Formats: sequence, structure tokens, C-alpha cells
Amino acid sequence: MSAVGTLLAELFAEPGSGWIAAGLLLPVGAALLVALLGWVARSANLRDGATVVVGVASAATVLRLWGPVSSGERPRWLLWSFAPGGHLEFVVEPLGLVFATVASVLWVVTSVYAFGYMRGHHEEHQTRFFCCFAIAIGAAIGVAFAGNLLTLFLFYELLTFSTFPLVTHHQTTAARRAGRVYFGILLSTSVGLFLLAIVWTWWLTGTTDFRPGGILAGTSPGVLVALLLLYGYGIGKAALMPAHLWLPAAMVAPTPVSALLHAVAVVKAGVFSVLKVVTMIFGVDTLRGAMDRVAWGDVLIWIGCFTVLSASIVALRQDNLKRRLAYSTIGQLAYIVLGAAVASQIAAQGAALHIVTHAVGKITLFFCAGAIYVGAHKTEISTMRGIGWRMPFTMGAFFVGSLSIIGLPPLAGAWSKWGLILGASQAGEWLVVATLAASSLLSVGYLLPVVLQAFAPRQGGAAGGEDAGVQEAPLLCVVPLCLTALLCVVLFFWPTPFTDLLSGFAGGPP
Amino acid sequence: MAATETHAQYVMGETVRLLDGPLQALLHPALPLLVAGVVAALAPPRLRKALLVLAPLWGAWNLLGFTSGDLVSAELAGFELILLRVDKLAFLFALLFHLAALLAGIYALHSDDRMQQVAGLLYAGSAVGAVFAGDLLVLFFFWELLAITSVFLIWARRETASTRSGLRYLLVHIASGVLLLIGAALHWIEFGTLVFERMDLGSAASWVLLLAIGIKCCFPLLHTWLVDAYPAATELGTVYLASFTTKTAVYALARGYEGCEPLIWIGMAMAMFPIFYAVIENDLRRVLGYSMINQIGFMVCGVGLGAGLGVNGAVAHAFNDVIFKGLLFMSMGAVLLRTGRINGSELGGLYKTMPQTAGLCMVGAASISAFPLFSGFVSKSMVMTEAAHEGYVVVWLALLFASAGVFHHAGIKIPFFAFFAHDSGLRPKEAPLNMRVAMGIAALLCIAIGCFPNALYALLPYATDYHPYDTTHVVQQLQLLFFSALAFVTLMLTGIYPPELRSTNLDVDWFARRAAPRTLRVLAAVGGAIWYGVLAGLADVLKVVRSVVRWLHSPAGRLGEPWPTGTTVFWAATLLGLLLLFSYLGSAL
Amino acid sequence: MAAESVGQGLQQVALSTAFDVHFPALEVVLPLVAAPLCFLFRSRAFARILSAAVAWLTFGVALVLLQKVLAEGTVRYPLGGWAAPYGIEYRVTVAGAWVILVVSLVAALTLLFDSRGSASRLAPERRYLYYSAFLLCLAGLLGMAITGDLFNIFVFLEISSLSSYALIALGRDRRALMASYSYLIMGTIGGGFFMIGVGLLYQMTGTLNVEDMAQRLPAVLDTRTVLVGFAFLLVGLSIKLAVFPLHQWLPNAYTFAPPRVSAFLAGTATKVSYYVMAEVVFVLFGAHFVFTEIGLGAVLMPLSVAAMFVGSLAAIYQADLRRLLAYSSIGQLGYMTLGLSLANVEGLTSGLVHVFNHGVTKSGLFLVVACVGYRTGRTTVRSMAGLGTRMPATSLAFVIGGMSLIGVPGTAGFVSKWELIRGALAAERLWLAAVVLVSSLLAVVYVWRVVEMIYFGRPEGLESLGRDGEPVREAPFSMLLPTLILVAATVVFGLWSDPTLSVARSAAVELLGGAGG
Amino acid sequence: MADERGPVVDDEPPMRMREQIVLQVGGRLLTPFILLFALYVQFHGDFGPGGGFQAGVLFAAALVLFGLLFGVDRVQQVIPVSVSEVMIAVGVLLYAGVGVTTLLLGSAFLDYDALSAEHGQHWGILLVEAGVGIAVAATMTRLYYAFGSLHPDSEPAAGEHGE
Repeated sequence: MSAVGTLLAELFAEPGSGWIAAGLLLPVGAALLVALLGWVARSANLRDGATVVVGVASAATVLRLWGPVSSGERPRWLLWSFAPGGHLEFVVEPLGLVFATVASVLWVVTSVYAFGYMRGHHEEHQTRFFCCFAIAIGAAIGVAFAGNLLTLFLFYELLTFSTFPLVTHHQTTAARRAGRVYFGILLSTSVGLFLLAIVWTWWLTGTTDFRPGGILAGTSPGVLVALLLLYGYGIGKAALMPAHLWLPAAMVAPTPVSALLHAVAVVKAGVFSVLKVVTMIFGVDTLRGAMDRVAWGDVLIWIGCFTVLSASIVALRQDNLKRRLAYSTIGQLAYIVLGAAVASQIAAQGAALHIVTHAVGKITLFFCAGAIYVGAHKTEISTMRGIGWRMPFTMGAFFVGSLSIIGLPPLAGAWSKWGLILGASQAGEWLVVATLAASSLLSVGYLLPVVLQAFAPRQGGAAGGEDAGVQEAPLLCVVPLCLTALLCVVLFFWPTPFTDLLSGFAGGPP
Repeated sequence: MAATETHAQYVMGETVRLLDGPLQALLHPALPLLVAGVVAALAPPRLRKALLVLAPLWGAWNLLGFTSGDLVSAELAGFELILLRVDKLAFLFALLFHLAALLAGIYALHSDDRMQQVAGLLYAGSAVGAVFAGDLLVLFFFWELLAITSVFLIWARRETASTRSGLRYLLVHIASGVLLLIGAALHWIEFGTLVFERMDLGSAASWVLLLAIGIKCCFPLLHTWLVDAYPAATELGTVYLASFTTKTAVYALARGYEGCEPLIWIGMAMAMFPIFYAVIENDLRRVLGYSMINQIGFMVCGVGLGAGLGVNGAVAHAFNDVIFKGLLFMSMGAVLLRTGRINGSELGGLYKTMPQTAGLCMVGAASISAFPLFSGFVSKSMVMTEAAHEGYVVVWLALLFASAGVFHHAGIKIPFFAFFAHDSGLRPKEAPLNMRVAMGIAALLCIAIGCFPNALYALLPYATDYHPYDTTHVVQQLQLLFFSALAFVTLMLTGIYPPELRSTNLDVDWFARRAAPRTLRVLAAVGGAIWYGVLAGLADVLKVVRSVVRWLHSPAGRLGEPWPTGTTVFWAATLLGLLLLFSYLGSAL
Repeated sequence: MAAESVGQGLQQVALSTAFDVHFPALEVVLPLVAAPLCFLFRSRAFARILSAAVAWLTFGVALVLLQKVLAEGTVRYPLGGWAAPYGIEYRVTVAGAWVILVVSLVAALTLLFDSRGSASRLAPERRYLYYSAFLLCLAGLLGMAITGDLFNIFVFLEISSLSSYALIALGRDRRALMASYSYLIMGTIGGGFFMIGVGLLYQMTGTLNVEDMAQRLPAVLDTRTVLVGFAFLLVGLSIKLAVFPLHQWLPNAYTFAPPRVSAFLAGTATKVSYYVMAEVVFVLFGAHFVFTEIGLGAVLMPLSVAAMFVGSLAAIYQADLRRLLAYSSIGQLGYMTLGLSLANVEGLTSGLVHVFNHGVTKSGLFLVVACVGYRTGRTTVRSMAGLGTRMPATSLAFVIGGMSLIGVPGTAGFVSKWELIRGALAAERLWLAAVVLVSSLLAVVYVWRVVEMIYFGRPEGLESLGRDGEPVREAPFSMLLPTLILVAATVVFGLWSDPTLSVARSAAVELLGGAGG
Repeated sequence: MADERGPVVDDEPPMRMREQIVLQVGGRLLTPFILLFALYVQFHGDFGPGGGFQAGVLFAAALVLFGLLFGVDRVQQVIPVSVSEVMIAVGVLLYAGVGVTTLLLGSAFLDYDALSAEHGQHWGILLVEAGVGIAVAATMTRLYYAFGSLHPDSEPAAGEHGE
């Protein structure tokens, strides 16, 4: 016990490190607790209660770090030496804190939603589900707080592995096939390209630490652009085309997984990593300089734009709601890659803000998709005619989420779109500006028809049979999705905490 | 505007604390309507109806407390945003919007449709917010809000056609909003500020912003959304729609581009081309839509003519247009409500049972045609006078022609086909009381302004000593109207007038409706074909690789099977030989 | 006469810590003495307990030795008090201590594993023979790493080899005999080549002590005899090390041996040969001679890369779990020899740290297969179908071990791979780094095949029944414990890689710095 | 291994060793001398060339020769299988035991001086070589037993073959 005491004393001796540890370990503790209560005590209620309690505690510890970080501190926690060239070290900086906040806060909401969904749907293996869920969140927080590339990579892979059982939850042949795609793409890109890029970076600079302003200054521009591509595709979770295939495949998962992991944790971890690498490994100024000097310097921008547009067009043609949302996610998250790729501070801030705003918006949409499945047993948009009248809260929230994704005021998405457009304009990347504009319109095209379909006028007479059996989803589903829809609104009027925290995060060393 | 330096802190959720004493208890002018909208969303029908009338009144009362120069700013997301900037121009438009909201509110009283009533209130509030927006970002917020709230008025029709039409409408307006956002970004980068002031055409920002405003303003080729969407809305929705969106755009033009010469020509074109469409159009509300573009053409032209009479004319005409065009739309709405039809070919002879509506409609028609003593007369001529005065003879002539055209299609065609013409046999009831009240107030205003224009002139942004009722002007206008009427009668009698047919006239919205989706579809198909082609190719390559690998490495393959010991020994010998060779060569070198 | 002095001696041992000077000898002698004791007592229970105790003792001794070497440098122990180069000297270097640590650890844990069921061909009453051979093999392997005398290395090599032939032949499957026989032939050729090499070198230098010979060799390096001797040594060791294309004895041997033997040999035998090869290359001849003058890298590097791919690809198609793991071993040995062929500190460090990491991982996996085999009665990939729910701990152990094979960060395999890539970069070969990464993706395929079978496979018909026709249950604790310890070690030392890496690095530095020429 | 042989073509049964009189007599005569020579090599190993290994081989050679001529069972009457097995272990133990004893006496492994100041080397070598000799001789013998009892036609029954 005294050893534990010493460890604790050590942890909390350095300001902030204890909170980092708590933020990271609480999800792990939750996983253990869930396993214990689920498998040993066999009490679903206790188990789910524990998830929420620990989730709240975890979110609270992450939020606790806001104070020191916004006052300029960078709490760090050196866990141990991991391998030469890098340590298992955590440093909390604004960008990471924002991502961790998103992940941990939405975890709580999603957990509640998941209770409703999983129970409403009588899913099996719920304990395994919540266990992996907690680990995945812990991994996401680890990615957020990683102080160097190696640590980030470690948690990045942990995220892949911990989400695999979630994606293949149903253990059907379809799930197995999807799992192969999911795992194959994520692992082969990360091992084949991301790791190579990390090693290359380490070789060039002798370190993999994230530093404000980057560490690659002075590297030849050609190498920088090549590295940028390696990172862009190596971080397969960012779902740049054609490495995006895993995301639609992963839609076989139960909806809470799609919601949290594929709207928030996994894809977000990908784009977050890209953003972090660009701002704190390359340094926006270094990268900008390199892109201007190399003929193919803009190649990541082209890829990003292509991804945005083609994903949106594909989304237009999907009839399966979750697949449509998945393609929307691909397109929307390429915004963040674009924000990173134009290498301007403002764009990077906009991109960082997009992590938050898109998370809130898209999780609402996924929640709604799940609620529709639970309440109406429908997955195809073409069959959803008129269900909005029976499920007003769900579809109302869907509408709000859609508007936020499109980037319309008074919803949070407007801020990040503004930031991205401002940054792209500043960098003179007209292609990006045009793409963002076009994407806004395309997103109207693929999101709003869902709402319109749901609120389509009931056709006389026969209508009674059409939406028979449709009812509003369970309360545990509806409350979270209304909550996140509300968050979309709140974040429009009150983005200041995030924008203040993020202001100048992409700048050079102070 | 001079008070840019003195900012007051604006705190969310609290009463606005403003600079000058008397305003301290006031809300942001957009808030009464917006709040009423939100409350109405949750309120029972009676309260909702009360709000429809009371909210504009409350808003107007609140608005009257402001004076020019009031400024409220707040820091949001790292930007210093001017949420409220009051000057005469904005004030006039805000007043107008409250008036319009009141009229529409009264007009809407008979309905129980929550969606329309809520959307209407929010829509009006957004318009008020937009005109008080001091910088481009805030303008963008309200700009988009206008689009979102208004689209519900179209969707409220609850028909598949209107649903699609609304979606197109929304797309266009979001495009406009995105352009505005891009323009704002460019503006910020070029000038380091987001404050929305007059700008010179030349900077990239100014062009993008002009395009953004131009879409909402129905510049030629960008106008299709209006004639597409307005007729698709409910009878009530069109009344709302006619009042706010385009007028907000006119406001933005007047604010940002007064005196920009290209606007004169654009305005001229806008005044001219819809006439032809209006003549052949059957749907009477669509006719009004074209006429609306024509009227906006006058305003745009006025803005282009610049400070003084030009802008004054534009603003005044916008003011009047809201009222008389609202009146016309209301009357058509009443017809639609009572008969369920709106095509000229299906109507006629309604004056027998809807005499009041018919009368009120004719007041509106007279106003839009600029009969003396009606409101159109006192404002439209301002623009034309200024055009002549500035030496734009062509423009003057064109506007003259347009005036005649207006009379022709709006002043005569609308009342004629709806209420007179051949008897359709329909015998609907007179319009509900609340509608008649609303129309009555509007008609009264038309006449009042026509008779006593000075009250309006006093509100205009620039000091003016314009007198509409001089002999030349009155005579000239009467001649114009007379000959125009003569032409109509002649055409009708000789049967040359294009018959009212059931048809949808496609103009440039062919692009929006047909070409764009088709292009997208083709793009998607081609892209998909390429994508799946590449995937299939990759799969083939993979298959080959796999079979080669399997051939080599499977338990039956050369590298996967257990080798006879001899083979391994052979390799050991080979390796030994190889090593010996290497060592020999290495040492020999 | 002696009883008194023995008593005094024991007292001395108890009193003074100076006894640890004898640890190098003790490390080998313990299993060497225990082997005939097992034989003499003819009791299976006694043999089990004794062998496990001895293995754990050797592990403890190895730990002490390693600490000592790290603190004081090379530990020398002249046998019989005859100083080198005349006497036989036991010389514990960092690398050697590192290897014996791995060997004894793996031995200790595999002997802790309670091999139930009829895992070997031996009748139960003759099972003590198994332990005897096991201990002999252990003694031989430990001896190879400890002794500083080339001929002695050969002797221990043969001790370990002969006993391992016997052990492999004990496999229950009749094909074990053939496998053992083929291994015997290859092993004997390897041993013979080694012997020839030693003979030739002895001819030229007149000494058998490694260090002594290293000092004398430079004078005669350019003679044909030395070159030929070098070639024989290297090829002989390559056979024992299963370097591609001399690897084909390995899959059968590991597949048909008794489960624990597979686990033990997979974790140790090739590793010790690796150490000997490193010693020959770097200490005896020196990196300069081997890589610059002869250019061994040009031979070894392509072979290593080929091994990485051939081994992993062949593993993909195997239906038998143990054969799959065996082919995987060939690939993993490719990483190790690749590290050696880079001839820089990072590369060699990666090889040496992989000795530990792969040893632990692969032994753990073989034990997992043993558990599966015990419960299901089969060791095919197919037999893992649906075990995720029925043998959750075992399944999880396989997944984690598999991840280590892939080199997923957070597992031991990643540490070695990271270091290897560093080595490739330090040698200015970015393409090699890429090749290593790509080849590790192949590991994903063969591991994932099994993982999918575990969690998605549905046992059909009688497959859901175990060995005795009972439903398949989790393996007993006594089997699970050592398995889980090994698997946990891959995670622990994947995250906490400082100790393993620092030891491996100082071993590598020592080997590279200890060049005689 | 059985299947690697071709079919036996020879019709005539092969001549058995025990029917070869000359060989039998010669063998019988030679055996004691070989044994003696083995012992000589064994003990001479202390001072000159030779030692336990060679002696053990010689000793075993004598037994094998005898066995070839008169049958394994005859040899096994002298040295039963169990004894040969025990002797293997005893030999090894003797060798290692000396080393361990020196260790326990506080000296280096196999440092015979620890046994006795004057005669330590002498005794030490003697014992160690004896151990080696015994072990080697016993191992060879046991190997011969193992192969000698294999009947070419009989399949080794599974589970019965130890080594």
C-alpha cells in the first residue's frame, strides 16, 4: 500500500500530471469495473451505473486541466521510457485538451444513449461492449494527451484494437468481413506508412516530441512534402480517399459505436493526429514554406478536396442512413485535414474547432439514426417516409444536427466553417475555399432530404399502415440526442472557451 | 457609424447595455420577434396568435427606442463582432419589417399551422437582425437564418413539389450565405476588418459579396429561386417571403454598394426581362414573383445611382413595395385559400363573391402601377428622375418601359384574370376577416403614403426635398398608364394576348433543376465507374499475387512444404560455396 | 576426511557472498547434475519437481550473473582453476548473460507448465526420461552461451542438439520420428561444419579460447584456411539458426515435438545459436573483416529479408497452429539476422532484444497451443473456432502474443522492430525499414486468421467437443499460469522496454567493441 | 525407417553371427584383452595420452563385439539394461559430483586442489576420468542394446521407446 501511496504522491507532486494520469486511467478503471460487474457480479444495472460514474469522473478530470492549460501551463507526465527516441510521455496542450474534452464528455452522453440502444435492442455481449468502449475512450484520451509521436502511435493502435470487437460486435459473417477491411486498412496504413513516417521523422530530427512550431524546420522541402503524404495516408483513421473504405465498412457496428467511435473517437483521432503532426511536428510556417517551394507541394490539399467532394457525392446516393452519414463523415473530416494541409494558423484553429463542432453535430445524427432503428426499425432512407410525425424529437434533433454539419447559424458548425474558410483564404488556397463552399451545398443535398422524407406529408388512407409500429425511441436514447442537439446550439453562442483555448495554438514557440 | 471606437460590452442573456441612457432597458431589436418565435413554437394556438400580432408591436416599440449611432459589440470566438449598429437606413428597414410582420401576422390569424406562424416570426426577426448587423459575420448569421426560417414557409405547403422547391430554395440561399462568408473572410484578409461599410468594387471581397447579395437580390440569371419558390409556398408563406428576403438584400446593396455603376445596368436588366415572363406566365403568384423582380430592378438601379435621390428612391420604393406587393400577394393568397387555385386560366369572375378582396387587390395594383395618389407613384419616380438627372437616358427609357410593363402584368393582369375576365363559375366565400383587415391596413397605407409622402421621406437616409406631384410627372405617368391599358385591351380583343396555359416556364432555372442534378449524376456515375474499375483492377492484381503466393507458399508449394533433407543439404553446400566465393573474392580484392 | 571440510565450505557459502564467483559454473552444472539424478530416481514426480526447481535456480543464477556482468564487466571463470588460454574458461559477457537469462526463464516457465494428458510417446512410468533430456538440453544451451572456448561450444552444442533430437522424437505423432531424424541429420551437418571450422581455425592459431584466438587471428586472416574455417563456422551455425534456405528442419521439428518441447526450443535453441554467431562474427573475426572485407552483409541481408517474407507467407497457409508458429519463427529469425547483418549497434541491439522478446512471445504462443491441444485434442487453426467464449483467457493470450509477433506498439515485438528500423536507418537504408514494416503486415495476416477463427469461427459438429468428448472448457490453472506469465511479459516489456533494451544495447556495444581484428 | 528399405530380395536367409565359429573363437579370445586395454587407457589417462572417453569406448567396444557374436541377451546377462542405464547417470554424476564437491569446498569447479593439497590433482583426475569412462561405456552399451533389440520386421510399438 505504501508503494501505491508513494506512486500517488509522486504523480500529484508535479502539477497536472496526476490529472493526466487520472484522465487516462479512469477509462481503464471503468473497463475493469465493467468487466468485474458484468462478468463476475452479473449485474447490468450496476455495470452501467459504474460506466456513467467513472465516465463523469473522467470527464471531470479532463475538464480540471482546462484551468492550468488556459493559463499557459503545459502539464506533463513522463510515464516511462518507451523506446529510444521517445518516451511514454504525456503533455497536455490546447489541441489535445480540446480533443480529450470532446471524447470524454461525449463518452458520458453516448454511454447513456448506448444503455437505451443496447437494451432497447436486446443486444448480446453488453459487458464486452462497454468494456471495449471504455478502453477505446481511454485510448482516445491517450492519443489526445500524447507528448510525442511514439506515444501517440501506441494509443492510436490501441484504439484500433479496442474498437475491433466493437465493430464486429455481432460476430456475423458480414461483421467479420467488415472487420477485415477495418482492421486491414487501419493497421496496414499505420504500420506501413505512419510508423515509417515516425521513424523517418525521428531519424531526421533525433526526437519525436511534439513542440510548438514543429521540429522539422530546416528539412528539405521535398522530404517534407513526402513526409506529409506519408502521414496523411499513414494516419488511415483520417479516412482520406482511398483509405476511407474502412469507415463505411465499420458501419456494421451497433449504432452507439458508429456514433462515438466513428463520429468522435476513431476518425477524430485520425484527423486530430494529422492536425497535431502538422502543427507540432512540421510547424505550419515550415510546411507553408515547403509547399510553396515544391511543385507538388499542394498534393495533400488536392487529395483532401477530392475526398470532400467525392465523399459528398457518394453520400448523396446512399440510401442506407448510416452509410450516408459515414460518407458525410469522410467528407466533413477531410475539412480538418484540409485545415491542416493549408498550413495556416487560422485554418488550423478552424480545423481544431471543427473537431468539436463536427463531433457534436455528427454524434447527434448518429444517435438519431440509431433511435430510428430502435423506434422504427428502419435503416433505409427511402422507407422513412413520414416517421418524423411519430418521432418528432428524434427527427427535430436530426434537423438541428444537419444544419450544424452544413455549417449554418445559429449552430456550432458555422464557427468552424468560418475559421476554415478564413484560413484557406488567408493562405490563398482558393481550391479549398471553393471546395468548402461546394461541400456546404452538397451536405444540404444529402442531409436535408432525410428530414424532408421523415416529415413528408402523410399520404391519405394508406398512411396508417406505413408508419404503423413506429414510435419515439426510448427515453435513454432521446434524451442524449436532444442534449447533443442542444449542445450544437450552445456552442454557437458560446464557442469562446474553445476559441480562447485554441487561439494561437498552432503558432511557433512562445 | 462614427461611434466605432466606443464599444459597449454585450453580455448574452442580459439586457443590452447601450451607450445612451434611454436605451438601457431595450433588447436587441431582433430579439422580440425571435423570442416570440421560440415561445410560439411551444405555445398553444391562442397565445401563438396573440404573439403574431403583439410581437411586431412590441418589437416596434422596442425599436423606436433606438437612435442612429447606437452600437453594440461583443467578442465572440476571438472576433470583435458588432451585433447592433443603428442608423437611418437600417432603422427604416427595421421599421418596415415590423410593419410587414404585423400585417402578415394579422393575415395569418385564421390559420392554426404552428410551423408557418413560428417560422414567420423567426423569419421577420432574422431580417431585422440582418439589417442591424454591423459586420459581415453577424450579417452572415442572420443571412443564413433568413434562409433557414423562410424555407419552412415553403415546406409548410406539405406537397412533394413544394418540398423539392424549398430544398432548391434553401440550396440557393445557402450558396449565397457561403459566398457571403467567403466574402467576409476575404474582406477580413484584405482590409483587416469585418465592419460592413460601403465598399468599392475592385477588391475580390467586394465582388464575392456582391455575388452573395446578388443571389438574394435576384440579379438576372440568379433570380430563378424566387419564381420557383414563392409560388410553391402556402398562401400565408408567400406573404412573408415577399417581404423580407429580397428587401434585406436591397438593404445590403444600399449599405455596401451605393453608387456602384454596374448596379444601374443590372437594375435596368432586372426591371426589363421579367416583364416578358410575367406576360406568358399563368400562375398568378408567379406573375407577382416576376413583377417583384421587376420592382427590385428599380431599387437596384436606384442604389446604383448613388447617394441622394437614387438611394432614397430605392429605399422608399422598397418600403412601398413591401406594402403593395404584400397586399397583392395577400389577395392572391385569399383567392388561393378560398378556391384552391391560382392559375389565371382557372380563375375569373370572383368579384361577385369576393368584392372586398377584389377592391383591395385593385388598390395594390394601382400602387404597383404607380397611379398618382398611390404609394408606387411617390417612390418609383424618384429613381427615374434621378436616372434622367444623371444623364442615363437609356436607363430612363428602359425604366419607363418597365413601368408600363408593370402596369400591364401586375396592375391589370392580376386583378383582371382573378376577379373578372371570363367567369370561371367559382363562387367562393369572401376572404376571412383577419385577411381583409390585413389587406385593408395595407391598402390604407398605400393610399396614405401616396397622398402624404413626406412622412416617408422624413425617414429616408438622405435629406430630400423631392416633390412627386408636379404636373409633368403626373401627366406623364397618366399617359403612360393609359396607353398601357389601351395596349392590353387591344391585345385582348384581337386575341393576340398570349393565352393563359397550364405550363411551367423554365428559364435559367433549367440549370438548377435539370442540368445541375444531371451533371452531378453523371459525375457520380463516371466517378463510380472509375472507382469500381480501379477496385476491380486492384482485385484482379491481388488475385494474381495471391495465387502466386499461394502457389509458392502453401503447404503444397515449393516454399511451404517440408523439404527433403537432401535439398537442405544442397542449400547448405551452396551457401558454403557462396560464402567461400565471397571470402575468396573479398580477400582477393 | 572431506565431510568436515565440506561442512566448512558450506558454512563459507552461507557466510560469504563470494560464492557467486562460482555461478558461471553452477549455471551449467546444476542442470547437468540434475539430469542424471532424474534418471536415477526413475520417478516422474521427483523429476518434475527437480527439473522445475533446477530451472528456476538457473534463472536466479542467470539474474545474478547478469547484474554482476552489468556492474563489473565480463565475468571469467577458469574451470579447474586453469587460467585461459590454457584451461577452459567460462566467460560470461553481457550478451551471454542475457541469453542464458532468456533460456533459463523460458525453461523455468515451460517446466512450470503442467503438461497433462498424453503429450509425449513415453509411457507414464518412463516420463522421467523426458525431464532428464530436457535438463541436458538446458545444460547444453546454457553452456554454449557461457563457455569461452570454441571446442566447448561445440560440445555443448552437441549436448543440446542430441537431447533435443531425443525430445522431439518423443512427440506423440509418429511423424515426430521423421522430423527428429531430419533434424538430426541437419543438426549433425551443422555441428560437423562447426567442428570443421573450429578445427581449421585451431590449425592456424593454436588456441581454442575465443578471446585468445581473436587476438591471434588478425595475423593469419588472409590465409585460405581461415577463410574456409570461417565459412564452415558460419554455415554450420546458420543451419542451427535456421537461416533461409537452411530452415526446413524447423517446421517439422516444432510441429511434432511434445508441446512443452516446442515451446522451450522455439524460445531458446535458435537464440543461443544466434548469440554464438554474433560472437563468431563480431568477437572472433571482427565486424571489419566480416562485413567490409568479406562482405557477409551482401549474403546475409537478402537471406534475412527472404526469410522474413518466406516464413511469414508460408505461415499464412498453414492449417496446423504449431506449424504456423514455426514458420513465423523463421520469419522472426529473419529479423534477428537482419539486425546482425546491419553490423551496427542498433541492428545488433534489435537482434539481441528480439532474443528475449521473441523467445518470450513464441514460447507463450506455443504454450497457448498446448492448452488448446489439451482441451480440444487438436492443434489445427480450425480447432480454435469459437474458443473466444469457451477459453477466453487462452484466446486472449493468443491475441496478445500474436500482436507481439506483428509488432503492435505496446508489445515486446514492437520494441525489437523499432530498434531494427533504427538500425536500418542508421545504416542509411530507408528501403530496408520499409521492407521490415511491410513484412510485419504479413504477420497480421497469419495472426488474424487465427484471431478470426477464435472469435468468429463456429465449431461444427463434433468440433465443439473436446478431447474426451466433453465440452471444451478453459485450460486448467496450472497450464494457464505460465502461459499467461509469458504473454504478460510481452506486454510488460513492450511498454517497459528500458531494461531489456538497455541490456541488449550494452551487449551489442560490447560485442561490437570486442572485435579482435 | 522401415519403409525406407527395399523389399528383401535375398531368398537365402543371411548367415547368423553366432554360427561363425572362427569369429566366435577369435572374439572370445579378444574380449578380455580389449577390456584390459580399456582399463589401461583409463588409468593411464592420468599421466599420458588417453582418458575416460577413449577407455569408455574401448570398454563398450568389447561388450558390443561380444554381443554381436553371442547375442545381446548374453551381454545383458552381464550388464543388464537397467544397470547400463544407471551407469550412464552414475558416470555423469561422478564427473559432476567431483566438480560440485570442489565447488562446495570453496574452490573453482573441478579445481582438484581443493580435494587435497598434495593428492588433489591425482584423485580428482582419477575420479573424473572414471566418471567419463563409465558414462561413455554405459551409453555405448545402452545404444547397442537399443538397436540390437530392434527386430527388422517388428514395428516399434508406440509409447515403448524411450530414447
